[in-house]
Amino acid sequence: GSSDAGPAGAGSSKATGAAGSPGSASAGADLSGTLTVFAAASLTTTFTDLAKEFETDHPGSKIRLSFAGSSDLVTQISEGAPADVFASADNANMSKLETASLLAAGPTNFASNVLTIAVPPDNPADIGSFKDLGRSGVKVVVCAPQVPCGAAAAKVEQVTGTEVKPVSEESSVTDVLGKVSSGEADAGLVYVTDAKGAGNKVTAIDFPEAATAVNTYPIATVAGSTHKELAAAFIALVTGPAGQRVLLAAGFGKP
Amino acid sequence: MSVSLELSDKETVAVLGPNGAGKSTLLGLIAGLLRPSSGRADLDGRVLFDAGTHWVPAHQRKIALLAQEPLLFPHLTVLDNVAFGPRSAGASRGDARRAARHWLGEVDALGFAHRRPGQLSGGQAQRIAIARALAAEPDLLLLDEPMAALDITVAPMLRKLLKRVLAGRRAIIVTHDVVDALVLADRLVVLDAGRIVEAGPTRLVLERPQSAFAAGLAGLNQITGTVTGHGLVSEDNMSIAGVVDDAAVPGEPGVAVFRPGAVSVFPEPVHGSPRNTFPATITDLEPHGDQIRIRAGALAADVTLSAAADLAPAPGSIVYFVVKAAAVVIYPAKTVRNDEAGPRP
Amino acid sequence: MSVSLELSDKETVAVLGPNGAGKSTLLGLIAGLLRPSSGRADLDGRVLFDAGTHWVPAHQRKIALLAQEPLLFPHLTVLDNVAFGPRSAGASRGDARRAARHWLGEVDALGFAHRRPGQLSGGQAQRIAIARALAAEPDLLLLDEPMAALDITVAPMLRKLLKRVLAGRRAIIVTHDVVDALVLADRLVVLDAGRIVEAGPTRLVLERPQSAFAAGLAGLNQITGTVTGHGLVSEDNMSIAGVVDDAAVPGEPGVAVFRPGAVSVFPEPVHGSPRNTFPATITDLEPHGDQIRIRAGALAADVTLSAAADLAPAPGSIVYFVVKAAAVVIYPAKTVRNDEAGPRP
Amino acid sequence: MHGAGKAPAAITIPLWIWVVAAAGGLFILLPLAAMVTRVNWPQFVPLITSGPSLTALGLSLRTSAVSTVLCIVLGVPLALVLARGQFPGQRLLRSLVLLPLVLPPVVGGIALLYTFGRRGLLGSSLSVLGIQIAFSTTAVVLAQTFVALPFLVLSLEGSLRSAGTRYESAAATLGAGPGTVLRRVTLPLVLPGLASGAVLAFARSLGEFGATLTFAGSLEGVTRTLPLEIYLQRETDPDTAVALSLVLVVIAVAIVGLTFRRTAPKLLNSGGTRDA
Amino acid sequence: MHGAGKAPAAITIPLWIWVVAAAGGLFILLPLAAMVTRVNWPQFVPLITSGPSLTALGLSLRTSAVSTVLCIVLGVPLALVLARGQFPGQRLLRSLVLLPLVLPPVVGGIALLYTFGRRGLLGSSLSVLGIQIAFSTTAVVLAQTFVALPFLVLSLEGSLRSAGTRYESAAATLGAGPGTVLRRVTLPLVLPGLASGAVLAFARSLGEFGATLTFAGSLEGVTRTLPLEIYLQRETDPDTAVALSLVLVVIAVAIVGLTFRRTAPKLLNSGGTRDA
Ligand SMILES: Nc1ncnc2c1ncn2[C@@H]1O[C@H](COP(=O)(O)OP(=O)(O)OP(=O)(O)O)[C@@H](O)[C@H]1O
Ligand SMILES: Nc1ncnc2c1ncn2[C@@H]1O[C@H](COP(=O)(O)OP(=O)(O)OP(=O)(O)O)[C@@H](O)[C@H]1O
Ligand code: MOO
Ligand SMILES: [Mg+2]
Ligand SMILES: [Mg+2]
Repeated sequence: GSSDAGPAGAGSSKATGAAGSPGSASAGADLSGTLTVFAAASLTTTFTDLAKEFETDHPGSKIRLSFAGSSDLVTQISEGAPADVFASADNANMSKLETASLLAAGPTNFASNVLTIAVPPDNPADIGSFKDLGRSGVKVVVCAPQVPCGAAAAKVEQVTGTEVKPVSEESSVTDVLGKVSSGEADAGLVYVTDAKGAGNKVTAIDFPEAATAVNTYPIATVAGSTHKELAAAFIALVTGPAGQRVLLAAGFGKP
Repeated sequence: MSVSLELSDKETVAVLGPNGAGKSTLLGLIAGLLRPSSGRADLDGRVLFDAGTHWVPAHQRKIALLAQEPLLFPHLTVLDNVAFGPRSAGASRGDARRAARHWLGEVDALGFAHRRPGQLSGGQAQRIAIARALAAEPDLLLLDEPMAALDITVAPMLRKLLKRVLAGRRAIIVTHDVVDALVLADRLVVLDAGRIVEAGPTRLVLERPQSAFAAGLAGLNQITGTVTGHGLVSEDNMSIAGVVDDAAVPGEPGVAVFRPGAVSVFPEPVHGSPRNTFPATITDLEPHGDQIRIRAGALAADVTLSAAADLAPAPGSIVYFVVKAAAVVIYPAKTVRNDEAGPRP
Repeated sequence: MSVSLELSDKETVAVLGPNGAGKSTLLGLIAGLLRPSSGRADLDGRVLFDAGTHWVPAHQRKIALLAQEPLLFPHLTVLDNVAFGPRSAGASRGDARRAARHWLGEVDALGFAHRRPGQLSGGQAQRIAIARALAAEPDLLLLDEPMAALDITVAPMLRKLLKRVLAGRRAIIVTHDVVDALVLADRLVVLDAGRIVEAGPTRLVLERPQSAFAAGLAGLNQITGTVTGHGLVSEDNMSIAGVVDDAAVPGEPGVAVFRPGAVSVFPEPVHGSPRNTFPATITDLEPHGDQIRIRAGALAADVTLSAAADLAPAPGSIVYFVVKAAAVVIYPAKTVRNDEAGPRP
Repeated sequence: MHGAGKAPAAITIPLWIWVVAAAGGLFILLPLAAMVTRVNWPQFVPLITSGPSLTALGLSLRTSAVSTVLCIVLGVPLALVLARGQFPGQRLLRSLVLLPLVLPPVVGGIALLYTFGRRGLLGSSLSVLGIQIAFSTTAVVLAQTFVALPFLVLSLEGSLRSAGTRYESAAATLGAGPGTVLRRVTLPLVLPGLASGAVLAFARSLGEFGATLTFAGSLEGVTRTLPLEIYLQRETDPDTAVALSLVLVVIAVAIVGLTFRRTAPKLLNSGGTRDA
Repeated sequence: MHGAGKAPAAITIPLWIWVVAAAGGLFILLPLAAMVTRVNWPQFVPLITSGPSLTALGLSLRTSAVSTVLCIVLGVPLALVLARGQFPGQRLLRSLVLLPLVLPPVVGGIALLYTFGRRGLLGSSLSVLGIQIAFSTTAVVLAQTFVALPFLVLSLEGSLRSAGTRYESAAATLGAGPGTVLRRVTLPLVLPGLASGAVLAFARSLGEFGATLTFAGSLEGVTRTLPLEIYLQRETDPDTAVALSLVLVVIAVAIVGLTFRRTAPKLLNSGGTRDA
């Protein structure tokens, strides 16, 4: 739903637009300070880049990034972590905060991600399609159903009717990727962005059924943030053209 | 344990007794390292403890305890070890070191001032420990077998030192060595099973021991019985001729003592000038200085190595102990009172 | 260290010497617990070690070592401790226990068979340790001060036991006690600074000590000099009257010895029957058995406690040592050969 | 002076020491108490007896038992060599044995992966032999052994050193060969040290998380031990996670407490309890 | 017999013990070697000197130093009380102090969060005072202290027990009060044990990961210590992760090795090195 992005998106284009304009003096003064952004681990590279860009756009501002699994971040925010902005890898975790009234405003979806099959560069099990993951003797690693990437994998399995017998159900996509890039597993179900981020350590084999389990990334300002303006500006950057460009380059899809 | 002991100022009392008699326990109680379940103690009018109500911790008692091991603090130099007491009493570093130098001088150990305890021999360390205890200027000095862990070659030197520093000082010295008592103490207390069994001026106790234990300490053969005109009749009806003390009244209980060294041993009965001959069944042989002590029940005889080699004594064989009447001293038996441990009049 | 020592079958040799002489080191080398950098040893024709080339580990030597501490295995019963040797030699559990019972019987300790070592006194434990060593049926038994850690009250009993079990057995016993040597050994070796300084049949060495060290061991005053017709002239030109041995040739080097106990001490010069009077400056006082040993340089006199109390001897004061000519023995000096430690002919 | 009966007057500890010690004790106690307050008590029993919980608990107990055995098998010789041997590199070996104690377990897991993994140092040789370690329960055991080994080795080494070699020398002069000495003297003598070392190794194995996750993966009944289950449940079911954490704490306290009931901890205790 | 010179004939260790010990040593050594083979050596220096790496390393060193100090402050009294005191619950306290040693750090982190977090046991009181602990560098220090405290306490307790109380008694009879005894006798006597305890606490702090991630989060320069940086980089930049892991290993080996250079590890060594 890109329509969800409406109000925040509008705000953001104003802010980004203002950054270069001479009338930005007062806005710039407002936009100083340190913004703490809690982001899902899969956003490490993109958000690090975007934070730099933001700091350049808004001199006097500083972005502090904390990366961990989305649910870790939810726990931490619930326990009082000083987050201004939370970017989750799925809606489930974001809604935990929403139900707990820990969001300042409703979340905005800013990206999507789909699964891909990551295999070691030499593709030892000769994987070509999702069906191949069901072959016996193929060592497949997936995320546990409790975590977003695992939920997506289960959905794809259901749609394709392929029963995957994983050798391990990891609790984070990082661990899946680690098992594949180290050559331990023949294949793993990871997000496109993860495969891309791993560079030549893994080869991604996209499969059409991935579209049945699109994972959406929402972002929101956390209740109790003392830098709401700055938070809004950062969310605007992420959801705006500049952010989208960086995210797309990393393999994310449109929200 | 149950002990009642009073010390006058400047008096040194020796405490002797068998292993486990409670000597160390007594010192521990006085020093404040053990907590008694009952009883009381005071020092110059200060109550040290009064079971249940009063308890002065060790560091407030002004009672120093010197044990078998010198226990010099290994991380401090000799000088700082000796300065420890004055420092703890609040003296400045300089004053404390000055005092320490004085006391090191007293024990002829100024030369070691800057050594670490690890660089000292056992005897040297014990000398420093004495200086350290004295430097704390205690109202009472306790010594628990201060020479027991030392080599036979250094003990005499330390004994001399102690003789010097204990003169005119209030101290209690626990020892297993009667010579220590003789050389160092004014008064002697014999402890056994937590009780005082004999007490009195050192020489008197050692020369006229009343209890078998004290006789053993003094290294004397002792026979108790009834005084006769020219000797004593023992409880098992044996006659002993000896030098009868003037105070001994015939018919009254008396004690006869003689040195094992005064006893000659013969394989057969002999007849001659010595007046006392006791047939004896050897029960034990043990080394005794450079002689061999032949034990036959309660009596003992010391013979030289070569005499022993000739005699070839073996436990179980029967020999004859012969002692001249002139070597036997007979004196009256006194009833030992357990409280008789007051200061010398 | 450099020691050459031969033992005949069934011979017990006592090794004496000051602290650090190398006695324990010698036993360690023989037992295989220390590895020598040079030298060789063999036992009944078996080479034990030959530096660099041969090295038989301890467990293959059939040499048992009994030390000061009994070192009974705390997790095994007394019976299994004694059965340890036979078991290690390959005996079945039943046979080993039978052997253990036999040896426990030998040391009168069958009653303890099912106790743990923790439930034994020091003397009992050492008895079990002897049984354990014997049960291993060693070709050679080494004893390193087996009684040093024991109470004076249990040592004599253990000495009796050792006398029985060492009879007709090849053994080396290290001791600091001359009485052990006298009672237990056929031959005596005196070690000092890793070398043999004196060796020979036990009694001979103790009665006619050649070295000052052996004289000290035997507890004798020793003066060396030149034999004269009726005595000896010392190196510092003092005349000593004494009983001259037939073998002593006037004009040849000789040795005079007398017991400290034979010396009387007087505060002033005396004139009377005793023929030898030495003015002496007291250097030291030490306890000695139930007497006090007064040392004046190399000479010593033993006096009783009461004599000492009367004399009030103090280091530095001048006294007169008096000894009867009849108490002085004079015999020829021999050149001590360091290799003279062969078996008795 | 007159005294009867006695008790050692314990060395006086300054009052402020007690106060700070209490603060230190609270610092460890409070977090545990806090966890207890978060437990959903009405649901406690159902939570910890659910299928996955019991499976994970069973797996944890089994793998920890096996890795404790492995720690004993590898650790006893290591401790012997460190305590009794004299060889070049002894110090370095001791440092290395200490290493897993202070290495982040995730790094340990990576290192194990690089060794026993399919592409690892030994992995290819093992593959040829048909041995696949990764994703198997064996991998869990290896990870646990890696982190728990130092506890056993160093505990036992301490005991061996304090036991000294005198009993062993005595046994040798009685004719016992090295094997007999080891079996009948050395090991029985250090049994208490070995026992507490083994208990600590077991407890550490039970708690092992990072290395297992990295090296062995997480599959129910095969590699998902209790700590991994807790980590996973935290995502969706914090109540279960907290309940299981508490189970783990109770097991650890019980094991550690029971073993050290009678003595001070041998592992970290130099020189027994004889204080004069 | 004729002998000259001597050396103790070391207790013979059966051959198979050496073999198994070598296997045990390799079991720990190989994973480290494997990691070394994976290091991208040409890029090694740039990798470990990148901004985030240096920031993380600096943060790790600083927080570990502070938590070591905190361990000393809390641990010395705890050790004193455990070794010298006589009070009910002493055994329980010792079990509790051992607990963080065997607790999965993530569980420890949760427990800390439940205590010092905003909604935690103490958190609300602290909030009122304007103190926010969780997710600050303070939280990192607390997490490290929590896991490292047992190392210091138990090492020191062992030293205190083996030192005995005789010197302290001697000092007391010389007139030294409890404070003086502590300062001038007890602490100097156990200084070696305290030093090795502190080193191990420092090393353990340096390696702490799970509790930090859970309780302190992962903010660059604030809470992202070296192990967290490694964890984060593992995903996108394994080369950096491996290089940093190696740095951590080298620091740990260096610290542990340097401290225990002259003596056997005091922490786990009961009774000094006197073996007869
Ligand atoms: N550490 C201890 N624990 C329990 N009982 C002890 C302890 N030390 C001594 N005792 C007991 O207290 C009693 C008195 O012992 P104490 O040490 O005071 O005797 P002692 O006369 O000093 O003996 P020794 O001559 O051996 O030094 C003895 O019965 C002994 O068994
Ligand atoms: N553990 C040791 N380390 C180094 N040198 C030692 C050791 N033990 C003894 N020595 C040295 O070896 C020499 C011989 O010592 P050994 O123990 O054999 O003497 P000893 O005659 O048995 O003495 P003691 O009568 O004291 O038992 C001495 O010079 C001593 O200093
Ligand atoms: O919250 Mo994630 O990005 O699935 O680890
Ligand atoms: Mg005593
Ligand atoms: Mg010796």
